[in-house]
Amino acid sequence: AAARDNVQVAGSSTVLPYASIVAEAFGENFDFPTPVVESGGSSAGLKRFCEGVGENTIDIANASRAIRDSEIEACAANGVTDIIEVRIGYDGIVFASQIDGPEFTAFEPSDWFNALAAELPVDGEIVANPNMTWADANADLPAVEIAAFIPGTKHGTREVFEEKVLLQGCEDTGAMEAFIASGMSEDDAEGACMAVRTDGKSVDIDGDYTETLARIDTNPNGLGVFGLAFYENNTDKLKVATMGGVEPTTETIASGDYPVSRPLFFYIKKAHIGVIPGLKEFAEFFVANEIAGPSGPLANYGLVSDPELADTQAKIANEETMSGAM
Amino acid sequence: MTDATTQTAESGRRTSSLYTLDARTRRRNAAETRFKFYGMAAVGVGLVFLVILLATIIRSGIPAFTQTSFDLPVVLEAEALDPNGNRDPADVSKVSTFGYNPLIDQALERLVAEHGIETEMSGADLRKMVSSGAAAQIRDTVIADPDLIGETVTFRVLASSRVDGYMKGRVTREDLARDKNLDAAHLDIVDVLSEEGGLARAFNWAFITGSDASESRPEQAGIGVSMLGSLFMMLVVLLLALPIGVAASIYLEEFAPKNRWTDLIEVNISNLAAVPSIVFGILGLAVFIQLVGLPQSAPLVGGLVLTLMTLPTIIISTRASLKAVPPSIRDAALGVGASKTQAVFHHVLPLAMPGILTGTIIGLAQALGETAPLLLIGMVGFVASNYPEGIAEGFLSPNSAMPAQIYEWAKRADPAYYERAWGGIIVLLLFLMTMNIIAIILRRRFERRW
Amino acid sequence: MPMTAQNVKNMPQNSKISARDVQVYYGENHAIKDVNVEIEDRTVTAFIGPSGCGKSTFLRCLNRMNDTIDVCRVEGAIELDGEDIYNKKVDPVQLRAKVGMVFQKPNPFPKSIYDNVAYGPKIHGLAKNKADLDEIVEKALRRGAIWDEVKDRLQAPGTGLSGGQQQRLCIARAVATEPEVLLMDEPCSALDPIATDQVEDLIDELRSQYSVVIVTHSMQQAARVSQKTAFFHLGNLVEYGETNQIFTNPKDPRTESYISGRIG
Amino acid sequence: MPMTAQNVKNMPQNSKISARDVQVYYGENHAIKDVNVEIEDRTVTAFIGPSGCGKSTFLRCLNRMNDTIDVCRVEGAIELDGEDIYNKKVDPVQLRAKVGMVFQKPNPFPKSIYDNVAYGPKIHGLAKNKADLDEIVEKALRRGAIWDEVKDRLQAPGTGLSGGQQQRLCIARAVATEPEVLLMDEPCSALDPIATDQVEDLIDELRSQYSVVIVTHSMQQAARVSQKTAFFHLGNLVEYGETNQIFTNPKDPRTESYISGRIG
Amino acid sequence: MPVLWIILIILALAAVGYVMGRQRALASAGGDSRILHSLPSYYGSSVAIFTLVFSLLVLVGWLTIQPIIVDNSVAAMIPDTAIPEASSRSLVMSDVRRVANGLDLAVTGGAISADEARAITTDNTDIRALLAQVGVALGSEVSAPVLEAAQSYRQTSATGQTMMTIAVLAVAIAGFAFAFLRTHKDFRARNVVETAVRYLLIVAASIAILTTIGIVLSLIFNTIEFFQRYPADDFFFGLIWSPSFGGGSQLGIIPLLWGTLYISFIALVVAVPIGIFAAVYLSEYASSRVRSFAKPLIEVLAGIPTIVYGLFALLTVGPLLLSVFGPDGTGWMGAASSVMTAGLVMGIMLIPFVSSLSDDIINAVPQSLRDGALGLGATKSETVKQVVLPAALPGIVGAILLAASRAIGETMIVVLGAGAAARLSLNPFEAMTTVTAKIVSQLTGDADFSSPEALVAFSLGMTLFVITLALNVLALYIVRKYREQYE
Ligand SMILES: Nc1ncnc2c1ncn2[C@@H]1O[C@H](COP(=O)(O)OP(=O)(O)OP(=O)(O)O)[C@@H](O)[C@H]1O
Ligand SMILES: Nc1ncnc2c1ncn2[C@@H]1O[C@H](COP(=O)(O)OP(=O)(O)OP(=O)(O)O)[C@@H](O)[C@H]1O
Ligand SMILES: [Mg+2]
Ligand SMILES: [Mg+2]
Repeated sequence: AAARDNVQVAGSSTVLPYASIVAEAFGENFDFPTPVVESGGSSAGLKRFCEGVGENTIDIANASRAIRDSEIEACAANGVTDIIEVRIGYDGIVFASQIDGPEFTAFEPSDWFNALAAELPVDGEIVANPNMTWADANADLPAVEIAAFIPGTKHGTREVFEEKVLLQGCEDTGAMEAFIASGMSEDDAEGACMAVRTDGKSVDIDGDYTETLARIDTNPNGLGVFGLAFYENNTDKLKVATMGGVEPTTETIASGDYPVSRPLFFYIKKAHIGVIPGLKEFAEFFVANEIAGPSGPLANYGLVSDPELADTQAKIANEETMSGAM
Repeated sequence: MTDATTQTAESGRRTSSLYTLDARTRRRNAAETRFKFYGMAAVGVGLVFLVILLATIIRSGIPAFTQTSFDLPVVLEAEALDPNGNRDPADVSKVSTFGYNPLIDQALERLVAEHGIETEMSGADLRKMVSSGAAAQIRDTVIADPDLIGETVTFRVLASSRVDGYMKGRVTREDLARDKNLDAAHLDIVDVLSEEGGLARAFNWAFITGSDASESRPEQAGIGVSMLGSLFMMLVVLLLALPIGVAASIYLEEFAPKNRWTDLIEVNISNLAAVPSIVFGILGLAVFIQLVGLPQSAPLVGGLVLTLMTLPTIIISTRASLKAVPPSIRDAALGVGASKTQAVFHHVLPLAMPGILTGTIIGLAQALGETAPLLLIGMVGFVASNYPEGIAEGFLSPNSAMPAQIYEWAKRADPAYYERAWGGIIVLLLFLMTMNIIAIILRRRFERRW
Repeated sequence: MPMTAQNVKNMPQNSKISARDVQVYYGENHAIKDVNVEIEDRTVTAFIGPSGCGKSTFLRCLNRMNDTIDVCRVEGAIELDGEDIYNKKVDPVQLRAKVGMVFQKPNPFPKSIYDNVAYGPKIHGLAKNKADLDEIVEKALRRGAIWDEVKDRLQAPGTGLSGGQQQRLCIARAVATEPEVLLMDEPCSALDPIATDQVEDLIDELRSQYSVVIVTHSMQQAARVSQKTAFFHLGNLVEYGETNQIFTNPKDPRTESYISGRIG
Repeated sequence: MPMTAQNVKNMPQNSKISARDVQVYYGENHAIKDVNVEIEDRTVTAFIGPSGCGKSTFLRCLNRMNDTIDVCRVEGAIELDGEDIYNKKVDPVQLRAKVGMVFQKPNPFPKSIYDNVAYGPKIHGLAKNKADLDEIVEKALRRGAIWDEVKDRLQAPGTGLSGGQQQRLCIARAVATEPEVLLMDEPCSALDPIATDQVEDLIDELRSQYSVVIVTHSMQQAARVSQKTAFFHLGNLVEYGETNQIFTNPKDPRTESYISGRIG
Repeated sequence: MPVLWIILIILALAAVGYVMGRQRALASAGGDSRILHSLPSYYGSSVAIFTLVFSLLVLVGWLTIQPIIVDNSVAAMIPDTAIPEASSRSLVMSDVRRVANGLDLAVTGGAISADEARAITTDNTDIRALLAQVGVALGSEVSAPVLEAAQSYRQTSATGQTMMTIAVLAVAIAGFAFAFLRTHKDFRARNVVETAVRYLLIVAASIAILTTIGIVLSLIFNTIEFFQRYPADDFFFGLIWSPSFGGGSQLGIIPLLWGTLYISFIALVVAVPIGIFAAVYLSEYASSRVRSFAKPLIEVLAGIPTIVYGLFALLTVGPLLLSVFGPDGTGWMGAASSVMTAGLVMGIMLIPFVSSLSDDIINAVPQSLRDGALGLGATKSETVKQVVLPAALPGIVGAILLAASRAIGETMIVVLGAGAAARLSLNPFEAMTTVTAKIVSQLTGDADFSSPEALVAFSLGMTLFVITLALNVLALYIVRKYREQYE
């Protein structure tokens, strides 16, 4: 087998756009070949990442969530012990409706919970969600049929949506306590908070944001969940909803005013540094200020840049591995 | 038969004229007409859907074939590009693409001023009109010829996707109201430039020949390199799947003893056809990359995976058409002393050819359009590399494939990519038709009734 | 004396089928030339002539089976009971129901023996019920002189029969639909003398009601079963007349040569 | 007197093919029962018998064409020049090159007439060059008594010929490979008397070097061309002997009945 | 000697063998090909085969084994101290290989001479720079042990290469000689060649088996792992499919299977009649001109990427159905994605699978059968329905099976057209999803890769595999039962 001379990256399709922007610029500015960035999901990326060390395994795994302990264990079992975790920034998650559709300017997480939960406590009793319009959930909202297009359970975004919106809303409305009061354990109550109704008011999207967009295009009342970058590229078709009164922008998200966002990561196999040409250079380039900084191309594209970028840069320079893996 | 019945039968017949249809025949003819009509309708339905689909594809994809660009005179300032002043390529290349942006900004400011447009925008703002690939384009030119430094060179740089969209009518001023990528003010400049020259929309060869670009610059993305990827994969598929498929079918249909074992193989093959294509990707990853150690993202591996996926299609159709060859043909050949092999290769196979070719056409079409298995062997994503140098590189160096490229584009956020995805589908279909044309002609050659 | 349209007109008016100036071409190949003939009702007409002279071709014209051959082109007029069978108004299906055919090469369907025979009666609605159909099938198989051989294996495929059995099966299949005219292309070619006898008896029996046209290479057979004989040669109808007369006193020298075994 | 393995042994030692206790089954159907026969070299042997009695089946055993029928099972021993043809070591291909066959149903390849005939010689390497091959083809077609009819259309498809022409084409195809034994299953069934004559002449000619087995339904033909005759009935070989003797003085009553036209 | 050269040499040898074998055979027959057992070309081919087959086998074997041996022997040389922490021997080896390759390149590129390459050390040369010159990028500076290993790697490889050349050529020549000497007029060359051909055919046929084994093996381990984490009962008999990241997912396969069968069924209900009618029309009624353009055009339907069909379902068919069956119409349909939407669109995609292949098979039914039926006074449609189609049945069933398989394996149309909801319902206007769609989505999702939610993809694949196997057995049985063999 001939020696591999390009950096091989795989993983989350949310990170893919950023990684590809960096890879492209890296290819243009360095003598190393352009890294190959595959999509395929965080799960598949990390799985291949953890398959072992060696040339026929990938060097970097992109992930839209932090690596799990069980994955770190699996990695270690295959000899991938030293992993450098790099947080590249944050991905804002926004809610948007058709440009010609109703305006949603008063969302709170509780509204989402009231609109989408499978079951709600009503007058102390747990009943199947009776809300048919957004106004039912919150009188300040337009009285249009609930038609939410939320990411399917395969998406990392769904997890964030469940935790930061539904669960939050559940706690805010006091439903959580009601659930516990009705005799559920805490875990079950959490599960109930995050259970989404299945009567067609909420539709899971297993595809990507383009699919959500297409569905909203054909449904005037539709409300979809998007990544900030996707929304910013489609402002001509989408109207963004505020959350807690804050409109999502890179700034509001970076400042933490807009609550729904998640960090994006990539993971470097330390053992490959020094063996795969350009690996370390690529990683350093990725988080360099001119790339990942607030005015770099990544931020331009919609990444919420990480305020602690300098730490990350230092981490790569020193090849600091994750403490958990040691 | 009694006399009575004959009589009636006979007299009944005598009166019936050929010119008038009796009730039963009329009924049967009506059934016949209906049947024929169903047939026509079926073909019609197929063709109508084809037309609808093609119309949709072409309507959405055609804009991808033109592209707007600026003619931008750039002053290649020596201080910025070659601080040491020795024109050494090694030194020149130390200036990264970011270093070129100011030059573009200045050039744009000058351009705007030349056309007498008043604007409050800074150079960096103006730069939103041109592709972010412009810097790389200029840098590449400079590194290739450092002596240009210090001169003013006119570059044809791509317009950004929004400007391009505006020229194509996809983007309107209202659309830009909330868009942070471009403002209506930019469009005023574009209007003037396109009237007075300096901005032109031309056929987009780069789309057909180019390689993928990152999400931030759809205007630069092309399908050329991935077309090569597909080409190399199809070569592998054709060179392996067709002979292996035909050979396997011949063995099973003509030579293999008919027993449980061959039944097992037969069922197995039909079953392979039902295996979801992504499972072949899992297999390919495990066998070709992890076990054999072939490189990732390589068209060779893609081709091998697609071969395995296409095999059942070819085998099933080949077997069906081998079966349809009348045994008397085999008897005839064996009777003059041909061996079984000769009988098969000389007589049966040519007669089965139409079916084999159909299987190949359909199998290749399927293989050409398949993305899922490529996902797992690393051919989907951002695999924008350069053109492979030479045949071996073509098989082994990382590349994408047309459907994977299209699939990726269709997912990307910038609407300009959506247009490219459809454009890519047009190219894919043209590629498919070119690929199939030989098979179709051959098939017509072999078609005969006996 | 060649047969022309003129003297055909003068023939007896008991005619079932009359062909006038029929020409058949296979692409460039002119296979049937100017054939005029009147085939009489309740008569057995034999077509004789050397191999390749156009007997089958002409026979296939009579029920428009040539329609299925792409390259084949038929000109001239053929009338059945005074009606032009090539007329647009004529439905070949109805025609073929009236004019049945036994092909030169036995072509049983890849179905059971029973289904082979039952096929025609079924599509023409000749049987009211299953019992009726069974009866029709048995009768046809008996007439085809094959009942005894196949009565125990009616459900076995017709393609698994011996050559001669297949031929008789095809005869049975054709008579099962009770056509008014039966065209038989060498129906006894694969039959042993006894079976041949039985088929000839069948033909004789059919003659009482129908008209039968038979192609045969056996002069004896032609002489035995037919009342009229037509002699074809190189696509021409050389001579047509009473079988007796043709065999004993042929008018055309070519006929004589053929009958006496001198031209082929 | 039934033929047993015993008295076969006592037959003249000029035998080309000898069959002993041959049984053939089509699935359950016992089609050939205990057949013992010695086919002599440089002799024409005729197989006669009523339709469906197993003539074709037995014939197909002699060059192992039955191998191609899945349901068909052959038992017993058949020897060609003293070698068991069903022996594992025997290559059926080589056997079939030696023992040629004309099938009952003409089955030309869907290729040109020329290619039909040239195919055998080509695969057996009988021609050194094109001219040689042309000559072989012409000779074969002449022997098949079809040359005159097809010489102008050698490139036309063999399937576009008339029934009798196809039959002769198949004969020509078989003789073109110059087999040592030629098995002909009713080769003249679709032929007119003159063509039949020519084929019979061919058979006679072949006899000087080869041995020929011919299945026929025509007693006259059997009497004319064959030296030996075997009479099959219901799968049994009833009687086998000099043609003369069989036709004039049959030993078995069944033979007599068949010849005189009483059983079928 | 480079492998390409070796191959060319044995190919040339084979070509020579072909000619010589042929001549020798002819000579032994005194130039008369008729005396030969087989055609002269078979003698030639048999020599060529003997020359090629075994030498190629040796070559392939050697090429697979040599790197392993060389790697092992060189790897053994590397001192443990030279292996950086957290790295592995295999990674160091890839560095070694890279350096060795680079040196080779440098030598062939003329940057250094062969002797220099052998003498080179880390002290006297900047190897990273040297190799960068010839286009081989290294990840880091080369350490002395690595260079040493690389040197020895080159050395051993070169020796191996030489030995291989000798061995392969020796085998080729031996094969050549063996076959050549055997060549004689009585030699059964055809049988030899045909045996070789037959083995080739068997190898081809066994690839299908190997693929199956491969698939089973690549699924089985993860499937087992899945069942260790998730109860098999719940998987096979569970009526609810609702994975979630946080664990506590319900992963019942039944709704997915139901969706698969339902959608495939509707797709086949669309594709099979249309396909067969189209095939019948094209082969029995259409003029050859119509046929010659209609057939390839319909085949284009099979080549349109499924994402287009998906979008077509999502944007066109779904809303269209909704306007008829939705709240404004009959009220059966709640949203545009439904089993019906996906089924219809998938059916369209499958038309050519049924039509084209059936058309070929129908065309292959001998004309004499049609004549037989027409001669009895059957209409064309009766002929087709009762004689031609039954005779073509095995092929048509094959085509339908192919279409069904494709329907089962399709994802894009399902995801976009049928929605992602796993549901057990009889209403075809509700959203459902299929096993395959879920395999893809769980495999490409963001879940923890060692969680049941991700592993379930493998057991879904495995289960689907077993189920389709059963369906295929059934299909085979049915075809056997109703098959009509013509002639
Ligand atoms: N392929 C087959 N499958 C099953 N049975 C068969 C097959 N071929 C022939 N038979 C049966 O075997 C018996 C002998 O058939 P065979 O073809 O040998 O007769 P034959 O003597 O040649 O008759 P004919 O003179 O009609 O050609 C018949 O009963 C026939 O039905
Ligand atoms: N399908 C065809 N295509 C082209 N030519 C044909 C076709 N069928 C027959 N012919 C030619 O037409 C002529 C007459 O053929 P036809 O079949 O009518 O002869 P026939 O009198 O029936 O002969 P036979 O007694 O041999 O069956 C022959 O020259 C034959 O070659
Ligand atoms: Mg004829
Ligand atoms: Mg027979």
